[in-house]
Amino acid sequence: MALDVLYFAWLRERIGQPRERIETDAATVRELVAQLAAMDEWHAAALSDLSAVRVALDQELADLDAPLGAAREVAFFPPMTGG
Amino acid sequence: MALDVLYFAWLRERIGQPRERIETDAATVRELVAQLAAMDEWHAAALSDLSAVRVALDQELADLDAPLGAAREVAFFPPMTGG
Amino acid sequence: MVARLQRDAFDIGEELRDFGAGAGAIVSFSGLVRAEGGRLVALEIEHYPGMTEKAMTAYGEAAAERFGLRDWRIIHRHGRLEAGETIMMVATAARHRRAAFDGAEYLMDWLKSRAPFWKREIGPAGPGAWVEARAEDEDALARW
Amino acid sequence: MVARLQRDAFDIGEELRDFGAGAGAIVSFSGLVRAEGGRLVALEIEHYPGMTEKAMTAYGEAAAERFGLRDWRIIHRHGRLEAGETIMMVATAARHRRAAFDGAEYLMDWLKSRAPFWKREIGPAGPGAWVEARAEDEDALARW
Repeated sequence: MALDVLYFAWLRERIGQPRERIETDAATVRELVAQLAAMDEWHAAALSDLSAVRVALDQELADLDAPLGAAREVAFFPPMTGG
Repeated sequence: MALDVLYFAWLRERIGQPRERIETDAATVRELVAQLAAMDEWHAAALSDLSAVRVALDQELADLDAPLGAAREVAFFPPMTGG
Repeated sequence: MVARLQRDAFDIGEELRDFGAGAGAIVSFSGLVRAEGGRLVALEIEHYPGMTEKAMTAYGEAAAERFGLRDWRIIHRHGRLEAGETIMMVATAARHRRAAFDGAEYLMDWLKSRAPFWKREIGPAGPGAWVEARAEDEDALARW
Repeated sequence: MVARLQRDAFDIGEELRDFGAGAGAIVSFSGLVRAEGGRLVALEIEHYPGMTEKAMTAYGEAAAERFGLRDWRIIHRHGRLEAGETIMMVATAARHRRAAFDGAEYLMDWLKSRAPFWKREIGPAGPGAWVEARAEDEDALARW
């Protein structure tokens, strides 16, 4: 299936783009991360420490082990620092 | 010694005046209360339930058993309800 | 660092303008006269001239020291206040939000139970009962 | 019941005017860009268009239900904000002060750690580090 993958803050900077369209068979977020990290060194570096990465599936916060299900948009970003 | 005695809120209303000057030999607030309560039925009624009465000596909150010391102004009032 | 007792209305926006410059976190509280479904037309607020101003300043200074406030402001009105009017406000400024919130709550807990103010309800038929102190206001002091 | 995301400055006095009519207690919090002794010139605030607005509304509604708020308001800015500027505010209105304070603190704890905003420091020499999440902000969520 095709997914829109979005990056924010330093993840966006390290990967070098704010979003990309990915063709994937991944069943979970973690499998998608493995696929992305294998693409090139920038993805690998940005996604190397998953303790510093948060995930949203279709704009809802999700775990790394969440199934991708019918999600159309997956976002990766650092812990939030609003307010 | 001579003291200014002030009353606020419903104590002022029951006693019928906001302040009076009292000549007293009382050593503590409690002794002063006994003297005041003996003056007439209005003082007696206002000061009958001391659990509902708060005291200030020279504009500082004090206990019923506090010594009057050199205080020049004693105030009696109900529990505060500001804010 | 302002403690102000006054009869007139004040504008909370004006009071907060430039308040706490340099701080990261500002908290304000304001208390309003509730109509209580029409039972209440106004409140009459009595105070103890001299002692009330001193208490407001003392609690402000105590909060500033305890919570490291950069600035604080307490404004309390007296006299007759109609339903919907603002009775009082406190504002605190601190580096982080925890201190600003704690400082404001501390000030409110002290003002409610220890500052010499007394409220009387005024209903459609005229002056009514003096507002009684609430046990939970007294209890709120215990946590500090 | 307003959640608003915007680039432009807002006036807290205007936001609080007529806010919470009929309530007895109003609390506001505002967060400002600290200069950090000159180390910081500005903050750049990034957000996730779509998700950020949804999160702001969801936390506002959750606070209203949990604390019985009469009204609530969340305003958060994005883009470049100079030192001293106001980044965001929350306001809550309730019958009594406890609910208004709790509602505002709950909203702040959620917004700080769960709403999709990221801050980057801009110093005299240009863009610097992304602000790291603070452990105490995460811990603050545990009490709710």
